[in-house]
Amino acid sequence: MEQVKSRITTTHAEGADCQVLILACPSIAAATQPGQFVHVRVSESADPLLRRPISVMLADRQAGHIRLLVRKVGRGTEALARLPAGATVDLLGPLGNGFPFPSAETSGDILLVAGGVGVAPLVFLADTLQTHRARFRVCGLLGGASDEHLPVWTELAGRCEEFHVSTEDGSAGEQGLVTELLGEHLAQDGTAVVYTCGPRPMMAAVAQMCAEARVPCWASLEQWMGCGVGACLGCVVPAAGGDDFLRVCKDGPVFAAEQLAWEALGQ
Amino acid sequence: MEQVKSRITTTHAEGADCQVLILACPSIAAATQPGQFVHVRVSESADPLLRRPISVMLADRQAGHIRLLVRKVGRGTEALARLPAGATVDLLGPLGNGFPFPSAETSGDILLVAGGVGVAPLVFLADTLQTHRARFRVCGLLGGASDEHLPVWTELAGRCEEFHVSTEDGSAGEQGLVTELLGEHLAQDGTAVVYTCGPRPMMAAVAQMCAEARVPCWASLEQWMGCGVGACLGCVVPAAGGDDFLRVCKDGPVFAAEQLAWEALGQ
Amino acid sequence: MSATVPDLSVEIAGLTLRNPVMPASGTFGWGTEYADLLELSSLGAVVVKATTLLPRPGNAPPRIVETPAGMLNAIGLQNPGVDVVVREKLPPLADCGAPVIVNIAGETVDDYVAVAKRLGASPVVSALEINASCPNTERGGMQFGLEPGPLAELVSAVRAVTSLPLITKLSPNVTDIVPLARAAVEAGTDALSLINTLLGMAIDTDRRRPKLGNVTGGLSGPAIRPVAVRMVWQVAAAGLGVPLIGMGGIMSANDALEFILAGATAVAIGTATFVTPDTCRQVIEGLAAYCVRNGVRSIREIVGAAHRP
Amino acid sequence: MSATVPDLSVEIAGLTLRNPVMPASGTFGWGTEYADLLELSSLGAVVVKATTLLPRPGNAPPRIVETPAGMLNAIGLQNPGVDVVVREKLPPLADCGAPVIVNIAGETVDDYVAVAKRLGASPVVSALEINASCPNTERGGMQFGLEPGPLAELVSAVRAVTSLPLITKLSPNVTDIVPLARAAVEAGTDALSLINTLLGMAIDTDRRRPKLGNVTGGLSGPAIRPVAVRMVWQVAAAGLGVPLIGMGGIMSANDALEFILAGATAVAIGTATFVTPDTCRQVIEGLAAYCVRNGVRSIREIVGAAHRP
Ligand SMILES: Cc1cc2nc3c(=O)[nH]c(=O)nc-3n(C[C@H](O)[C@H](O)[C@H](O)COP(=O)(O)OP(=O)(O)OC[C@H]3O[C@@H](n4cnc5c(N)ncnc54)[C@H](O)[C@@H]3O)c2cc1C
Ligand SMILES: Cc1cc2nc3c(=O)[nH]c(=O)nc-3n(C[C@H](O)[C@H](O)[C@H](O)COP(=O)(O)OP(=O)(O)OC[C@H]3O[C@@H](n4cnc5c(N)ncnc54)[C@H](O)[C@@H]3O)c2cc1C
Ligand SMILES: Cc1cc2nc3c(=O)[nH]c(=O)nc-3n(C[C@H](O)[C@H](O)[C@H](O)COP(=O)(O)O)c2cc1C
Ligand SMILES: Cc1cc2nc3c(=O)[nH]c(=O)nc-3n(C[C@H](O)[C@H](O)[C@H](O)COP(=O)(O)O)c2cc1C
Ligand code: FES
Ligand code: FES
Repeated sequence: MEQVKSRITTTHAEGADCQVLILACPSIAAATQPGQFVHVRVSESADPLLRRPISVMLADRQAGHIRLLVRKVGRGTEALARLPAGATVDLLGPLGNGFPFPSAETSGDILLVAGGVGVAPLVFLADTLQTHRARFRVCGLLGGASDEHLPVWTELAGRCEEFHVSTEDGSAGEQGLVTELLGEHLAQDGTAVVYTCGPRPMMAAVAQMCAEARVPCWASLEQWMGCGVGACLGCVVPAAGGDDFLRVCKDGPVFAAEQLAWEALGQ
Repeated sequence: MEQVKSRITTTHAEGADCQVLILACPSIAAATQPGQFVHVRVSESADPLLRRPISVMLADRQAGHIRLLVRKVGRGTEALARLPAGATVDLLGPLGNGFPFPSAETSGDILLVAGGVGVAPLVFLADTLQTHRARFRVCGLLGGASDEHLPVWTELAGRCEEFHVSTEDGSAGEQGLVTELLGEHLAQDGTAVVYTCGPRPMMAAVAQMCAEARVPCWASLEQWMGCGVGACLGCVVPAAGGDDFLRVCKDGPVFAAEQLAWEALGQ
Repeated sequence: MSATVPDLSVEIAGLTLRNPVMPASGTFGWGTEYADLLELSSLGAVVVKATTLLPRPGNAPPRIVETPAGMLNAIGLQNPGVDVVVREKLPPLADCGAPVIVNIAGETVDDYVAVAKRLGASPVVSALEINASCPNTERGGMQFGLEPGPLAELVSAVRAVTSLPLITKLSPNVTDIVPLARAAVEAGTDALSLINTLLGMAIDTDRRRPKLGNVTGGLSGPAIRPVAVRMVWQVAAAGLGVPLIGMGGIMSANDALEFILAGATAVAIGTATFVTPDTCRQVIEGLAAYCVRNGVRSIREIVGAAHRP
Repeated sequence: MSATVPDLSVEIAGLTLRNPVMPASGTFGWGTEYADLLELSSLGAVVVKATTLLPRPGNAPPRIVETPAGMLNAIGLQNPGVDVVVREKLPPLADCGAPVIVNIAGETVDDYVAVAKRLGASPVVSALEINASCPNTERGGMQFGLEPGPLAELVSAVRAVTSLPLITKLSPNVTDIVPLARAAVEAGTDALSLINTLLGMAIDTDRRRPKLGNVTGGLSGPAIRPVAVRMVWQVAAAGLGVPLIGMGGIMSANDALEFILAGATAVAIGTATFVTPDTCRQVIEGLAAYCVRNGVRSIREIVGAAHRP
């Protein structure tokens, strides 16, 4: 983990409400694993005060770059998205545990189930799985409200053997929720493991479907963060069974679905 | 008084630590008198929170522009100076009373005594005096720490019949304080009125020299401001004789020297 | 969805306000300073500066310091005294189209009583707001706001001499605001304003002296909003049966809604006006838009709604 | 001017600290979380999280909300209990090169006493900080911090069972902090920490519910600095004869100097560490630079200097 000032080499709008930033930060690019995130300072003022966690979407170790996909939902993400190429961003990272890789013996399909901007860490995972590929196929399922809400879908599609899209309004792919695509896939046998990232209700549904199908499921969670490094205990989510809590920033953001008390997670 | 969003048409660095901004704001340009100021929002965040008062250095009514001279002394002025051409600035103005013009019968010398960035409102005054000229001469005296601290001096020089500069290190003009130039000038007869703007100790000295020479003196004061419109009573300075206070934003910023309790003004 | 115009009107202390938004005392001068930028008749009420019996020059400058997301002020109740206020400051508001609330302060109970009597004789005044909470003068009212006993005594005394609607403005600089609120209600206040400023200070590290001429000052602005919302919540939860006017760091309609949902029937805008002079207007429009968006027909429906599970 | 290295060392509660800068309890985990980014041996002290007798799971999320220039937290004293703390959390700090201060909390005086006894047996612990001020649990200590009587009782009881240097951390949520400070001093505390967080809340206007799982939380960060500086000033002015550790919104050396000039012998950095993990280091360097620039040979010379006219 390091704190570095990193230069934006390029930035471009993506879909209805996202921005892709490429940042020069060789040390973080070299160290980051899929599913890890950076904690980003979005202003030099005391307002907004706290850093914002953003997943690394891709790390190019040769070029010393990382790529972030930022959805503009509030002041912090809007400020980030507005920064011009050449601007400097203060990053803390890489943070979090990242996705565990499938073991060498895994065979069958590896399913990546993404909702909206949740696609970001799964692009990185798919990219890494490409190089580690053994006896499994990588299959991507991506859902969004409309074709305008499927940011960087080609980045995921290009790294999967199989790829399906669903939109709620039917403007791209199947009309419906991504969980319906997942249902179809689980109905056939052969799913080895599911990795998911997206809105909580979507991930809760994915977790439940995987539990029913007895397929291991890894979910990448979000929670509002203070420190990002495990020190403040601010970012917890309820653990399954009992009244303990897990830190999203340090114990996660990736959890085995059965670690979490999904019913208590709320929105 | 209006609140307007105004576009920066040009911005350039000036001297060691200043920036000149030209802002498109026809209504304010049309209404502003020399010595008045605009109250400028320097960020959209809650930190820094308050507007910053900045004198209008020139108003071009034809072009619908005003010109500001900003000295970078803290976060607000630095943020203003960093804004690129094309950016929008939220202005409230024109505010304050402005300099009273010399009466039509005035004859003799009108002295403008400026220290550093205090030159700004005097440039505007000199500009207006040019058009109102009757039987008086306009004479500018400008002091600064060094030749790097005489922002926009040519703007003042070009609008005066006589112009002298002093610097503390002697790098331009006479070596010494601008009050020494003033002393020489007052020693000759013929000074009708003095207008001054600059650091408080300088203005206090100017006020005292004018009192001794029985020359009317108008000083433009600074004070930290809340509202800028006379509502909060936050920007007061002690009035002469008694324990009353005057609002810099509304009763000033220009005061007759004898209105103020100079000894109580502090730095 | 029908585009019915939502009803923003509320009742405070027997006054019907067109909408629940008013300026906070001391930040809006005598009501006329902002008239160029804000239509007074569009406001729920106009609230003017603290008025004392005798003229007060106020504190030595500097009186204002900016702090993170806030400001400290130590004006010291500068005002020309109630006689001049009644003669010169209030008449221009006679036809302003909104109820006029005058904030009153003093050093002794008798001071407050005398000011309240004099103001009661002015036809311009719609209500009085007892400032029991000014932190910026040695004896400017805050001492009354810190203990239930003295507060009750003050409120009763003023209550006895005025038939005007009476609002009591509480200090946040207390361990528990509820007993103070209760004391004021039992003594006859018709409404409560909360909060006044938090006592704070700042030091100039170059001069090694306090930045304010008065050493300490009152902290206002967005920085204090979480404390203000909490106090409104606590007093609302106590169910004292009088309406609350919430204030402290409101910059936007969303901020105002936090107070309303916490239990405030109306809100006041202070420091924000310095930053954006038409904040009151923006808040009024934003409240209307919220109601339309959420199918709320009257803003009164959602007062205290965050207490309901 | 000679470039003598200024002496930043101070004494707190009998401990000599290399410099007056330490993290604030609860913002620095168990001391190791930030070790990648900050050399622990460069700190004046390491201050770890509140420790209670039994393990505590803490409050339901969300536990954190950002506010203007600040944040609310309602962690709820989550910690594994003193046994695990002594066995697992403290040993890694044995050779960290700085004194280790453990913050203690509880529901009853007996809880605090038991925790203090257990910690007294750990060779790693240099001092105890009594948290009499946590606003985030129903019975997490703040009730002790609001009245002089209960606070004195708590401090005396802990004093009786430990020979470790004892620091008492006060709540700012009181009408007058001085009687509380005095009560703690008379009961035997060696130093005072001020301030803990201000009680606040925030409401989600879409869901119409409090944003925090715990409803209210503690406000920290730059927003509260003026209140914190004022309280340090007031306690210093009371001349109680014990050193003060000032905290609340310190982001820079200049902020730290406000506290030192107001009368704090040392300072603690909380929320700022989340924003800039090496804030402690930056503050230490900035204090040294200030001393050099102003010909201050020892930082102790300027403790409380703003009180001198
Ligand atoms: C591990 C991790 C990885 C992430 N990766 C990405 C990514 O790759 N791309 C991406 O775009 N986003 C990502 N996010 C989400 C991102 O961090 C947030 O969208 C961002 O912090 C929002 O900041 P903002 O200032 O734009 O919004 P804000 O203005 O802070 O908030 C937006 C909305 O959230 C609400 N909110 C604020 N605080 C809370 C709270 N405590 N509880 C409930 N609601 C609250 C606000 O009221 C508001 O409605 C990730 C989050 C985590 C934890
Ligand atoms: C009528 C008027 C006209 C002006 N015209 C101009 C102009 O034309 N050009 C120009 O450059 N400037 C002008 N100024 C000054 C300008 O407003 C200030 O320099 C500016 O507000 C500083 O803001 P900042 O954020 O850059 O500095 P800040 O960071 O706010 O402050 C800079 C310094 O001042 C100190 N300070 C802050 N508050 C106080 C206080 N209450 N008391 C004492 N010290 C304090 C700070 O500690 C810091 O050291 C004018 C001021 C007035 C009142
Ligand atoms: C400059 C200034 C002057 C004030 N004067 C008064 C006053 O005269 N009487 C009063 O009751 N409150 C006074 N207040 C407090 C405000 O009315 C309000 O309670 C407080 O500022 C919190 O609201 P805000 O954060 O929106 O400013 C004053 C506040 C400021 C900033
Ligand atoms: C997330 C968080 C957790 C905290 N936990 C504790 C704690 O366990 N014990 C304690 O005495 N203070 C605790 N505090 C209070 C801080 O130690 C400090 O007093 C306060 O945050 C003010 O300082 P700051 O503004 O620099 O953060 C906590 C503060 C925060 C933000
Ligand atoms: S954000 Fe601090 S522990 Fe996770
Ligand atoms: S700044 Fe408000 S009265 Fe002058």
